[in-house]
Amino acid sequence: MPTMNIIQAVNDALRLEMRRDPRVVILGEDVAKFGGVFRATSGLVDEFGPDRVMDTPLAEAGIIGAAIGMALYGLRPVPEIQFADFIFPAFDQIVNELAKFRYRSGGQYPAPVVIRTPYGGGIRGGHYHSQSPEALFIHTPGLKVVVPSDPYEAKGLLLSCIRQNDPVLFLEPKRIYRASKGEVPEGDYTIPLGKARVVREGTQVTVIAWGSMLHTALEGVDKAAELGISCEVIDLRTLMPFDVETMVESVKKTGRAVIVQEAPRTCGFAAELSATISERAMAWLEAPVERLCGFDTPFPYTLEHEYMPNGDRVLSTIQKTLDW
Amino acid sequence: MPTMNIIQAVNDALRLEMRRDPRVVILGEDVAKFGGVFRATSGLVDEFGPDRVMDTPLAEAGIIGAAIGMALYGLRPVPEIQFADFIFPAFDQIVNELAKFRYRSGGQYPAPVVIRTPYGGGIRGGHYHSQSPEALFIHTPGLKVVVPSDPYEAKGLLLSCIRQNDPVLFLEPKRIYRASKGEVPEGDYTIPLGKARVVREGTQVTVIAWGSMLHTALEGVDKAAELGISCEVIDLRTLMPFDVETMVESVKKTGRAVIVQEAPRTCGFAAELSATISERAMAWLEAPVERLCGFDTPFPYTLEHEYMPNGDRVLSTIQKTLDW
Amino acid sequence: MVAIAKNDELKRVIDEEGNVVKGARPPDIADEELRKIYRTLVQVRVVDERMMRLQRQGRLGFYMQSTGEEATHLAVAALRPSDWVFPSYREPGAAFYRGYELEQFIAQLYGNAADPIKGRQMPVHHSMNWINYVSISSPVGTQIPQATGMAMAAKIQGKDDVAIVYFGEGATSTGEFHVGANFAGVFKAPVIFLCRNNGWAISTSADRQTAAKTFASKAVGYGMPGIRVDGNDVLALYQATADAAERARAGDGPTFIEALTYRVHGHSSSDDPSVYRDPDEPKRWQQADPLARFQRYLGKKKLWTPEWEEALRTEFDQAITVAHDKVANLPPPDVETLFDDVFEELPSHLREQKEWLMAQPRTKSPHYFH
Amino acid sequence: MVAIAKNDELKRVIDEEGNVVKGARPPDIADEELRKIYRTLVQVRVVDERMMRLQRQGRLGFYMQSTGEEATHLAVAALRPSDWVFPSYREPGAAFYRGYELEQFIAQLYGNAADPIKGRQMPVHHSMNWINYVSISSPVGTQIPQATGMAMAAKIQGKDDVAIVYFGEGATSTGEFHVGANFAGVFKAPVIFLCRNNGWAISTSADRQTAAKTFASKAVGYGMPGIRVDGNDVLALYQATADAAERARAGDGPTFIEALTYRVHGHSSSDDPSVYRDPDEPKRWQQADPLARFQRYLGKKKLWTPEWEEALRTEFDQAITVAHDKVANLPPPDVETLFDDVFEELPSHLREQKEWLMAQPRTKSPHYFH
Ligand SMILES: Cc1ncc(C[n+]2csc(CCOP(=O)(O)OP(=O)(O)O)c2C)c(N)n1
Ligand SMILES: Cc1ncc(C[n+]2csc(CCOP(=O)(O)OP(=O)(O)O)c2C)c(N)n1
Ligand SMILES: [Mg+2]
Ligand SMILES: [Mg+2]
Repeated sequence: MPTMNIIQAVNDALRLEMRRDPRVVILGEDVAKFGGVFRATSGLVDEFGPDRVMDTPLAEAGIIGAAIGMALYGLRPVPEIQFADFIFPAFDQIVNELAKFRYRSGGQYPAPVVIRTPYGGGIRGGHYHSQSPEALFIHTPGLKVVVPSDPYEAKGLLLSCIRQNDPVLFLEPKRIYRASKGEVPEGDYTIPLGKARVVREGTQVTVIAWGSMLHTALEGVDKAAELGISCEVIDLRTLMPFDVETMVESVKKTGRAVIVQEAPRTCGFAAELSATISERAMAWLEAPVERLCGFDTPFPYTLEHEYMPNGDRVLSTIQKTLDW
Repeated sequence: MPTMNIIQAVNDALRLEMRRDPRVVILGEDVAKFGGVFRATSGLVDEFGPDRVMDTPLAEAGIIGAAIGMALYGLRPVPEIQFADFIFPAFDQIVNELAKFRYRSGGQYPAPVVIRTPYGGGIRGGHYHSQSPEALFIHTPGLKVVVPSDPYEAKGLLLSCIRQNDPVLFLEPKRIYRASKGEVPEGDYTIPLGKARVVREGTQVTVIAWGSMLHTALEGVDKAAELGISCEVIDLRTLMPFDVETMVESVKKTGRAVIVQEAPRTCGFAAELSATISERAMAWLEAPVERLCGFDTPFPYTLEHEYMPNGDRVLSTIQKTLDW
Repeated sequence: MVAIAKNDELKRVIDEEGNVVKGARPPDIADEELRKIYRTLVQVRVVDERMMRLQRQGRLGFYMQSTGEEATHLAVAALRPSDWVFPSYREPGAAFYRGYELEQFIAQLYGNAADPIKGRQMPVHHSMNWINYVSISSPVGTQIPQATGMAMAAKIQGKDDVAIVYFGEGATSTGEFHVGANFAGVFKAPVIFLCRNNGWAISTSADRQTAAKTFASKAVGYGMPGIRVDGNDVLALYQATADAAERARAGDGPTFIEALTYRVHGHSSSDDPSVYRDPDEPKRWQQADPLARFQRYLGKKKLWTPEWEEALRTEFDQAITVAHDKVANLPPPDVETLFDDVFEELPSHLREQKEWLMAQPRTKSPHYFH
Repeated sequence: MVAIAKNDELKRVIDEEGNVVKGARPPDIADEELRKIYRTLVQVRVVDERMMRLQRQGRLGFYMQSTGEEATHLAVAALRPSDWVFPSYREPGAAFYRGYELEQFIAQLYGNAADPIKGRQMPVHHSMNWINYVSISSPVGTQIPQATGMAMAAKIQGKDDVAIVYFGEGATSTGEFHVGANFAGVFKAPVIFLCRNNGWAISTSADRQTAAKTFASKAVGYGMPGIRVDGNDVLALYQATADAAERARAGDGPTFIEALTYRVHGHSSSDDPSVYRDPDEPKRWQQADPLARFQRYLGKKKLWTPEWEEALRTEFDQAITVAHDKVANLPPPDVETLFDDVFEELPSHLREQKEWLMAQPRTKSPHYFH
């Protein structure tokens, strides 16, 4: 099996699916000859031509609006938004149009658009190249939200997304785009949406994360293990619809939960997870569910290392739940 | 004291502040001669002229973008977005620009813009005239979010908003625009931001709501009272920054909490409140915090009465926490 | 800018009296088709009147009339049934022309069990995928880049379908219009931008939307032809649309058509135009009435008679009554359906929410069944 | 569309040799001012080279050069210091001209304790309210409606301040450009739209942004004059800006200026243009170099000598070294400052988060202090 990083795995998934399904097209800023600023679509225009890999004018609302029209007509567009921070000009097209098309038409017009976009901090991008806006889309009925945490996951999840019939926001954790490497099968495989993954089994605390924070969580869990603390680690991977059962079952077993989220704390997805766990596992909880999150400030430039959750903080949060 | 409805109270606040402070200007679609589709700015153009009450082209991004520029220059713009559902074309200007201006400029450029917009369901508006998007803005660092629940609150809170120096989203619950009536002092008074209001004291369950849901909550609480159940009711009124203390103190007293939210459940503001209460009052909780919310579907047209929380459901949710 | 302006650059085929104007040649349309076009114009007029009455009686929650603008709807007559329509809320004639049934139309307004979109949207937000009439959205302008995308897709797939997208002059102020038109120019997408300049966007007059001399002139910025058509002249609209479709199918890209017309009534049933415009303004419109003009033209061609008019109106009146009787008292959609179509399949959180709701006592709509 | 096109409609004052072109008249600018303009052009060139070197050495996280486009920065020379600049990320010359100090400039790039914006943003996202140079944002085009709003505010208050807003040709594709320009037309806002058409938006060439013949032609759609200026001719830019400012102050509203220039280097320090464009293309630019042209012009007027050039470059080189030495090794902003300026006052949730963070062990930046 070849070893790939996440960018290569995404590229591999796109290439594979474009070969398999002529309806799949890519559009976005700088996605053709340049292959995207992170090179995730590198080489695709050479193989599939400019009709299927389209450099667009600089307008995210145009990219998503056009992708919707294409999907209505029967294509399978996979638009790229250059950074998640630049998705907001397309926000209306996403939350008022894409998300509601099937519903508002009484099922007549599904719009299977898979929006790929790099997100998250840790690359010295300041607040316009670092945001983690997942909560905004999870709160929008009609969208699925998927976040891979390594190359194997990236390929298998992306293939699943393109093959199902609902709109998806596919958030790629750019901090680990190249840093996360692993074996990725050649050819076809899919990972089902809506199912979390137990990355590590443990008994005392359930640690829940997604995307690049999974790796941060694991750092903290490793430190905890050195202190003899046994943690179960869950990679949510599909944030909408999310896998309540796997998470709640784990917490019922461990009695404690820590959620690690990079986005600002208030009204983030961790709040939903915390509320859900408390609602469903209160009788099993031996301490309040803890959230370790980004602060409620815009993402900073120089101090990003102080802003983001890290392994030490994961450890101290784990300890806090144990000491409660 | 004159009796007013919420529209009249908003109009009164705007008129008062425009008389007091020549920097206050209004802009939006149909706000001048027409006085806004809900007539909240009625008559203002006659008194203050078209330079201070401006009908704009149909472009929310233009309304907010221009308001930001005006604020940087020293004005106090109070733009109106015709319905909260139409705020999304301006989403980038709000979350990436308005919210971050002070921070990103190191404090050089505050942008005190107060965005007024009617929101929420119950007026047979279907999903494009009914949405409750507060969570999206609460999750955005740098914005304040304020929701009045009656005419007195509307006037006092709006005056506070225009006089402070941070950007505010002022969400007006349009279902009770005319239905909520009450005495409103003539002339000047303000209600401090960031402070919740205990609307009713009680001992067994704390019920938390804002905007039109406060009235729904009270309906349920009245029914509960008939059954001998004593509820404390809190009107949050400022959702960002919200008053943790008042809420948590109440729950410590009652041991139970019900949050009533009109927006879709998943990742809504109720999740944040639930998580916060559990984090801070777990030892006092005798049942999980309950959320009564809108469903995770787009807001429907015909079935809106089945979609929205109502008094009976508030009652049954209160009973559920008591039966736990 | 004034609506219904006399303007040299305004393309016309027939004048107010129904005479072919000097230098113009009527498009080559079979008599039966001419009569079908007129039929549809009358249908819109009659339907609008009846529905507005129902709204005023409190039976419909909301309604929007097209009076004065009906001719713009018939641009679709110059297209193939396989071409796609991206409508705004004010072109029911384009749907009727394509065979949208009155029963379905009325059921949509009631949002009841027979509503093709299951009561999901406000009145006048139709959707009919069986006639390529795309689901209507309230947010102004959002359909514009979508139409461009559909047209790009047709081109990519080597099909010669075109898209026509309808919007008001107010919509040209949105960012969506700009990005949709700009993409269309760049990708030479086979799309026709049909701007109904009816003079008003709710209370805002057209000259507050832009300082451009005409809306058609905006086409320059997108590298496409922009033409200005008398929007009350159905033949001029037909010709302009046919030409645009031909260009589009030939690979020459998009066209912008400004149809100068007039919004005779309020913006919607919720509006009261007397607050913001001269009540005499609509009266001046009378002479421009697209129905009267086309009627005169047809009369001269012996394709119209007062008897036919009478018959037509009676036919529609009765058809409306029949359709209305059939659907108006149907029950609302089943409560269970609230959770359908959010996704293709029901995820577990929605299944739980559905179960919870079904276990609640049913509530009555304060609005249903008056 | 090709950048650096010879085009009849292109406004020029001097040609490549520094001669005044036929029919043109150089604007009336005092010698000292001409030299200040040239100084600033050189400053940008020298600063860009030095900063890029620091970036390549791994000392700066990111940098963006303006080489080839410096003349566009000096449009501000035609304005008053009290006028407002809404920049994009590629006009440092407009700031230097207004007195932005090298120390502050470099501290911003380092995002350290001396950074006027407290390390909040990436390099090149300056903000200097003391010279009316508005905080730079990464999202393309967002500053455009803001500039219009500021200009509307000045007009409302009866002041004669104008706004100039800079953006690339790529930005004209955004919805923000459209709404900002359209508002400006409607409200006759005293704002100058300065579009730097440098041929590229990252890897996307200008002809992929629009099918319009020129970017200047987009002005038609907003009812404002659109002029196309040789963007490498600093005097032409000066004159166009002065004219636009005069119109604006006279109440005649906005102007759109397309400045045709060229992006000589990559988009930013993260870019590698060899992937997407002919490596010979930048060479063809040499003859159009705005510095060389203006230098020749000044030479003919005896306002420039090789010695002065030498002295200037040495002066800036040394000034950069001095400024760099002074600020490059300053510590990062205090961790506490992370929570300042979200709001005017620190609300309780941020106070708690701050207290929590201060109680954590300090972490080291993987990037700070190489
Ligand atoms: C994005 C957005 N903003 C505001 C509205 C409220 N609104 C509905 S229709 C309308 C006016 C539209 O005018 P125009 O485009 O000229 O179409 P017309 O109604 O004249 O057919 C407005 C402002 C909306 N629906 N969407
Ligand atoms: C809304 C948005 N989308 C995408 C980007 C990524 N991006 C940064 S600069 C740029 C190209 C800008 O080109 P242009 O406007 O011509 O300015 P130039 O860089 O040539 O000066 C792009 C696509 C962004 N910053 N903002
Ligand atoms: Mg109109
Ligand atoms: Mg450029």
